[in-house]
Amino acid sequence: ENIGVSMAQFDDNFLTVLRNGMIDYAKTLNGVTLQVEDAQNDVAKQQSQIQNFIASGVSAIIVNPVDTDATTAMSKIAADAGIPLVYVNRQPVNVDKLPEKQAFVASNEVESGTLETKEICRLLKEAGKTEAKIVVMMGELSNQAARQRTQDVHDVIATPDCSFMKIVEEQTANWSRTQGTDLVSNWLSAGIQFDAVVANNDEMAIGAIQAMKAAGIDMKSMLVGGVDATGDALAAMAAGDLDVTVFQNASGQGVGSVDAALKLAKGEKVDQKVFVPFELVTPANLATYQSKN
Amino acid sequence: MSSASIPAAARDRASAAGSEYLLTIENARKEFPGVVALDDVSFRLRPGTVHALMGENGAGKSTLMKIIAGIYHPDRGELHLRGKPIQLKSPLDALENGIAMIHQELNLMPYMTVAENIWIRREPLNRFGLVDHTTMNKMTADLFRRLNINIHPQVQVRDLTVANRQMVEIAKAVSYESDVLIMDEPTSALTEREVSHLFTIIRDLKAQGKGIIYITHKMNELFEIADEFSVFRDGRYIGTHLSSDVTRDDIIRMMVGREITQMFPKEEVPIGDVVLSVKNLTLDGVFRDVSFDIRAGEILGVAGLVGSGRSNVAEAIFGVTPASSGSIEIHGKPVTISSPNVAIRHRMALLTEDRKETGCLLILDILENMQIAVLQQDYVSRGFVAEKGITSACTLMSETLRVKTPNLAQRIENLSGGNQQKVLIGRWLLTKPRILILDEPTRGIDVGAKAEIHRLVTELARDGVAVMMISSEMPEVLGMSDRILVMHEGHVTGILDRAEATQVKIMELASK
Amino acid sequence: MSTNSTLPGPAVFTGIGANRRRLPVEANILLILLGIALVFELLGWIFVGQSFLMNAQRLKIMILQVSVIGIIAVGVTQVIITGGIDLSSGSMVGLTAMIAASLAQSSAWTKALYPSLTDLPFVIPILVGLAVGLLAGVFNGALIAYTKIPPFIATLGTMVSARGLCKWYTKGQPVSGLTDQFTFIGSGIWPVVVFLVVAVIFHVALRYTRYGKFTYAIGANVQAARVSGIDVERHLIKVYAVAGLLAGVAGIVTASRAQTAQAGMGVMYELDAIAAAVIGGTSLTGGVGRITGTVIGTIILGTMMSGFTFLRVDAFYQEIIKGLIIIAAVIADVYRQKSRKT
Amino acid sequence: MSTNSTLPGPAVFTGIGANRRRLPVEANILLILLGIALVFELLGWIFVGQSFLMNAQRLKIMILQVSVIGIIAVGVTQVIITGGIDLSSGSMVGLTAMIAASLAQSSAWTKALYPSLTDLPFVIPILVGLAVGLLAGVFNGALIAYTKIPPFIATLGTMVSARGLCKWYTKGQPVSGLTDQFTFIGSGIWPVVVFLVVAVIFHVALRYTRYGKFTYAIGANVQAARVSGIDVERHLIKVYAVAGLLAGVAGIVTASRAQTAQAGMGVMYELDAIAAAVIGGTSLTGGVGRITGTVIGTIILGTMMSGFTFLRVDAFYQEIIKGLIIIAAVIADVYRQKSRKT
Ligand SMILES: Nc1ncnc2c1ncn2[C@@H]1O[C@H](COP(=O)(O)OP(=O)(O)OP(=O)(O)O)[C@@H](O)[C@H]1O
Ligand SMILES: Nc1ncnc2c1ncn2[C@@H]1O[C@H](COP(=O)(O)OP(=O)(O)OP(=O)(O)O)[C@@H](O)[C@H]1O
Ligand SMILES: [Mg+2]
Ligand SMILES: [Mg+2]
Repeated sequence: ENIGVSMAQFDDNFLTVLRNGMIDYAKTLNGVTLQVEDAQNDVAKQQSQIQNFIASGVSAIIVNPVDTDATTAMSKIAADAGIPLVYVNRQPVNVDKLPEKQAFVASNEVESGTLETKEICRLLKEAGKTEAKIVVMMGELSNQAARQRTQDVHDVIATPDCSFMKIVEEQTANWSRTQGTDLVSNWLSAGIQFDAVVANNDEMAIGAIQAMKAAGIDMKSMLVGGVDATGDALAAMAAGDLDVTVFQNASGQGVGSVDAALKLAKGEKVDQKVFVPFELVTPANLATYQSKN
Repeated sequence: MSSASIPAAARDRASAAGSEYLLTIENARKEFPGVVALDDVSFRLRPGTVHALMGENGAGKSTLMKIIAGIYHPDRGELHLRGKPIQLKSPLDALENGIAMIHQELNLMPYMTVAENIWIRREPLNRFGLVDHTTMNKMTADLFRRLNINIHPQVQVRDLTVANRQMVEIAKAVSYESDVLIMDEPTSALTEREVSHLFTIIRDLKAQGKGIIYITHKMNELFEIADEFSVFRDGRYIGTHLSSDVTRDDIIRMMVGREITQMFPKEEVPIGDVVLSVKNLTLDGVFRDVSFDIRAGEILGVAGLVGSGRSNVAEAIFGVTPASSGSIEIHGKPVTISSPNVAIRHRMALLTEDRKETGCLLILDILENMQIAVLQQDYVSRGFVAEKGITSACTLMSETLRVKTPNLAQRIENLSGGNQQKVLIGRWLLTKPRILILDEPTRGIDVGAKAEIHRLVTELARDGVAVMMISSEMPEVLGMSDRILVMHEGHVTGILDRAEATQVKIMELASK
Repeated sequence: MSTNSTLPGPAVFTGIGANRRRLPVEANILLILLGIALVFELLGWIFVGQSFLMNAQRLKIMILQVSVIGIIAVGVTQVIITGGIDLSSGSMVGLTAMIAASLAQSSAWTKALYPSLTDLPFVIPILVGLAVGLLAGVFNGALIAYTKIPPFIATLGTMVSARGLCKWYTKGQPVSGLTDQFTFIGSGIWPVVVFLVVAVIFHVALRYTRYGKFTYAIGANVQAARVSGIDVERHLIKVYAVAGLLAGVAGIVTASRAQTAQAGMGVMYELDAIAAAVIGGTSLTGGVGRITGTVIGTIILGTMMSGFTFLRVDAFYQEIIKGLIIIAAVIADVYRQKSRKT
Repeated sequence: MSTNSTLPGPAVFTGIGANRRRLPVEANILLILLGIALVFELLGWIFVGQSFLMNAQRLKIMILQVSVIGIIAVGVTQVIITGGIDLSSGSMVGLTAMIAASLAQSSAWTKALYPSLTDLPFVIPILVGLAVGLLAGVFNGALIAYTKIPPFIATLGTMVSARGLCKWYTKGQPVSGLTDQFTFIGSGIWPVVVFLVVAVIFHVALRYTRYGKFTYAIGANVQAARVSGIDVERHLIKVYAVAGLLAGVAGIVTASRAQTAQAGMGVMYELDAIAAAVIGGTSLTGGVGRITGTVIGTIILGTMMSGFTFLRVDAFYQEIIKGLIIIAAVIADVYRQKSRKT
């Protein structure tokens, strides 16, 4: 069986883990080959890749959507060609109206930002704060996950439990560590005071940590949260710099999507939605994850 | 006023010979940053005449013409066309008012056909509003037939020789059927044959009652074609006279403000050993079996019609486009010159014929322009340029060559053509060459500067430099050379000694 | 004009240049395209045991996937012929896609950006999208013509600003739930049709209209164009306006094809479009280029993309190879046209 | 030959040095920088109640955050002066960052790419990184010099290929766990130091060495440069090699500063670097430009970034404004230098 895979992006740490999860899993299966393409964050390119897969006669397609709103058109193309399609990691807009032979395997993005913010909220309370200022570092503005995770922060703060938190700054650092460093340096130079950094991903959180360390801020008294539980993030947590991150079982999603695709290709039934839960990572359970991602 | 030397009667005749002017411009002034190009200049053109403009390089001739052609806007001054005041806002404005101009620099679109170039903006359209190429080509053919020009309308301009491009420019200007036709040094790229062809065209236009303004540095052309002429010096108007009333020397005195005693100060100097020896040099499809020697102190003139391959030979010797076969010896030692870099190391120098394309670093200043060649071997230690040394060398050179500029930090772009040429000559003299190749060294250069360049070449020869001088100006070749090599269609058709050379003999060899 | 001259003279031009018309430039590029396609065909039989070209679906997608690039490239070609460059087209695709889509939302979509402006007839988003592209193009053109800043920088500025506008317009939210009328334009083979229609129009415009002649003239020699009476500034505005308009067309097609618009659409398309034009024989120094060449250049890009997937080339190698092929195609073209240079 | 000629004649030439250098070009750009900074200062007092400039930390970060761009821009400036362009520098930053980092991993990091090559002395990754940059630069230069394809296309090809190599090198995995020795280069104010040292070196090189004179000459008129004996091909290779080398320096600094290397590093840096050079007065048509100008141009970009955060400009507006400021800065420069053009 040949399965075509279109990834939103190759140079993304998290998606790389997911991709490798699929590839490693496929290697353990006999006669399954994956053809993985890089959509380079371009909706149109992704759509074309699907059409190219169809022209090459693959038996199933796995899509990690660039834009979750663009999936309607993709679903239709695959359905018209009668080729099974599995969305992975990012929830397609038409998730409730998926055609036959299509499925969705992912974690629920709403959880990630929520878990992160709630834990920060808890830690702030634990530190005895009755009023806390936080800064939010957003991913790329045109990206779904960035928007959702930022929204999660706002939603958590809107709950009475965590309403003592106040967002003093909210800016984008485009998922990037260097831009994160620069952003936080700029904040610090503007004299902005805060108790916690809530970042949309680990890379920006690490950038923030580097900036704060350079400015001589004691990381013991500062809370920093990210999402992804990347290797660097876990190392930062072990060093006592990063306080919270959220593990998304990337390889689990990869394996799940390949399984679903193979089953669909064989004409078997699968659940249209398969959710792999997010997991909160703190220094307490750090060891469990250091061997994973 | 130097015009005082002209007989009073003649002056009166010049000013009274007709009150009906086609075009007049009064008290024009034009200033460029740092340069006053024109100061209180007036000019009048009669219909049915050829009015020549004379003046040294940088006198402001082209600037005045560009004002009349709507390209520059004068800071001050009034323009009258057929007696009515007029303001020209753009070249289009001028064209629509019957003023066309052939520019000093060629202004053609190389990647378009001859027909497209001529009829740009005036293309014939068919009933769908699309360009009708068939008609356009036919119109071009008609125009060319009328002007007796032999160029295919559908060939791209970049495939034409410089001379043919110039003919296309002339045809284009004529095609506007305008009353005023300005020609800014139209013959600088033409040889005698084409020049006489152009003169036929001009006489025809004159007979149709058009007014022609003709800029040239060639004195004989003035007497041959112009009815009257105006002289400018340093942006000022000097005077207007009928060409039948004056002599060469009168004009030169008006232009330069002093006497030029000797146009070709050729000296007899001891001729030394053979420095450069070229044998059977061939560049496939361009020239064949070119052989000659040049000795120390000798000036070898190279004559021929435009396109005879003279420049190509020079470029081959200098390694710009190396020859495909043949041999070159310097001081008896065979050498392989694969690039100008190598040529310079053999102490050769080449002043190319196209100042703008292969000479000037236009946007850089005079200093940078002058030093660029010598830096290959001198004034540099451990990669660093010896600023002081090179600056004083360039300063001295500029003084020697009398470059007319406020300082060496001027962009060469803003110098007049003649002064640019002097800077480029300076560039090569700094390298202290043993072999100096000059390709049209005085093209577009005024009499004063020309005489200076000639004097300079003479001096170099006296110092033992071997000089090869390509020139399309017969008097220059005859006046300056020890021997004259004549080329025709890529072949050497003869080498004449100074004593036996005459204009007729050269022309015979050049066209056989 | 009076052809009744007094000059004598035979009916001439036998010689100079009579025979100097060359093979059309496109012939070269077509050969390169054929070469690439044949290599894929050959490798296909060897490694995949399939024909690359004998597959209607693949031939369709080969052009379909680059139609949008092609539409932009037609505009960019004209800009490059004038001696300019347009780096803003990718961002403009994103911007027009967002704006057009926001006026093409169906009332069935609960999160419409303008709830009171849903279910509009499809001509409205299209006209607005085109207008936005046109305006942005006029802005580029005016900037370049009147301030004389280099096109590279002017359009780089527009590129950054337009991308910003794009993100600002919906604060990064995608615009979805488009009407069927609107998404029809991007369905099936329609994008290819739009591309080819656009290409034919501007092929004719460049070769057979004054607009075209002026475009070439400006690129070949601005000074000459000016003294020939061409209003260079006005014409440059027109050319950049056309490029903007076509970026608008591309934006509409993109949104319609994806059935959504998002702020990241069209990123880097400008580079692909420029590559397509240059592979197709358009010279970055101006004055040279043809739409037919650009169309072929575009198809070369499409062929490469399909070919890579077909041969199952590892994605990591695709970019590396793509870069090298772009270089190789242009080198091949430079060499085959060497005679043109000297 | 003798320069001490016997030629008589009045000294028409009025002498050197009188006004030898007009107001340096940089004066203009410095004014623009000051203008921008003052606007922020003013708005700062009005809206934030704080000084923008009287803040040592901010002044530091203003330059720190653009040091990498600045390092590339120094190389790109030289390329642009020759009349070329380098679009590949961003990708080359990514590539050298990856390769250098992969040789700078600490043995404490369990997932080192080359487990047998950990804890190497920091000079090794640095030398290798520089070598990679240099090689890529030589490749660019050789391509441009010998095949005569336009620099835009040659470096576009390299840009795409190098980014591909970058992703391929670790299959998209980031390279982390770098040694302290290595990360020291990117810590504190060191990137600024590297930037300024590089700037000073090449300022001197461009103004006072033969290398510099040739660079300007080639940009002003290649043909004339060649006839004047410059080995244009060799010199172009040198210039692109320098640009590549500096992209290598930038890559090392980036990786060291971020304490990691990732395949996406340096994306779009080339455009910022070109913008910095052009804002700084380098002309895209070649022959004109200075490193001092580029340094100021770079700082303008940094000032803008800090200013936006300082004034709490909404992220959505930042890009829009950035694009407009780039355009405005270049327009201002064109106008103030109008006299130079005519
Ligand atoms: N665009 C310009 N910018 C600055 N100075 C200029 C410009 N054009 C001409 N000049 C200056 O104006 C003066 C007159 O130049 P112009 O070209 O009119 O001379 P010319 O009489 O035509 O000389 P030539 O015989 O060499 O063609 C010169 O000093 C020249 O340097
Ligand atoms: N690069 C080239 N490619 C093709 N033909 C060329 C090239 N350069 C020159 N020629 C042709 O070679 C012939 C010789 O040209 P060349 O310029 O050497 O003549 P010339 O005698 O020096 O004339 P001129 O006085 O115009 O310089 C001409 O017919 C010209 O068209
Ligand atoms: Mg003149
Ligand atoms: Mg010649």
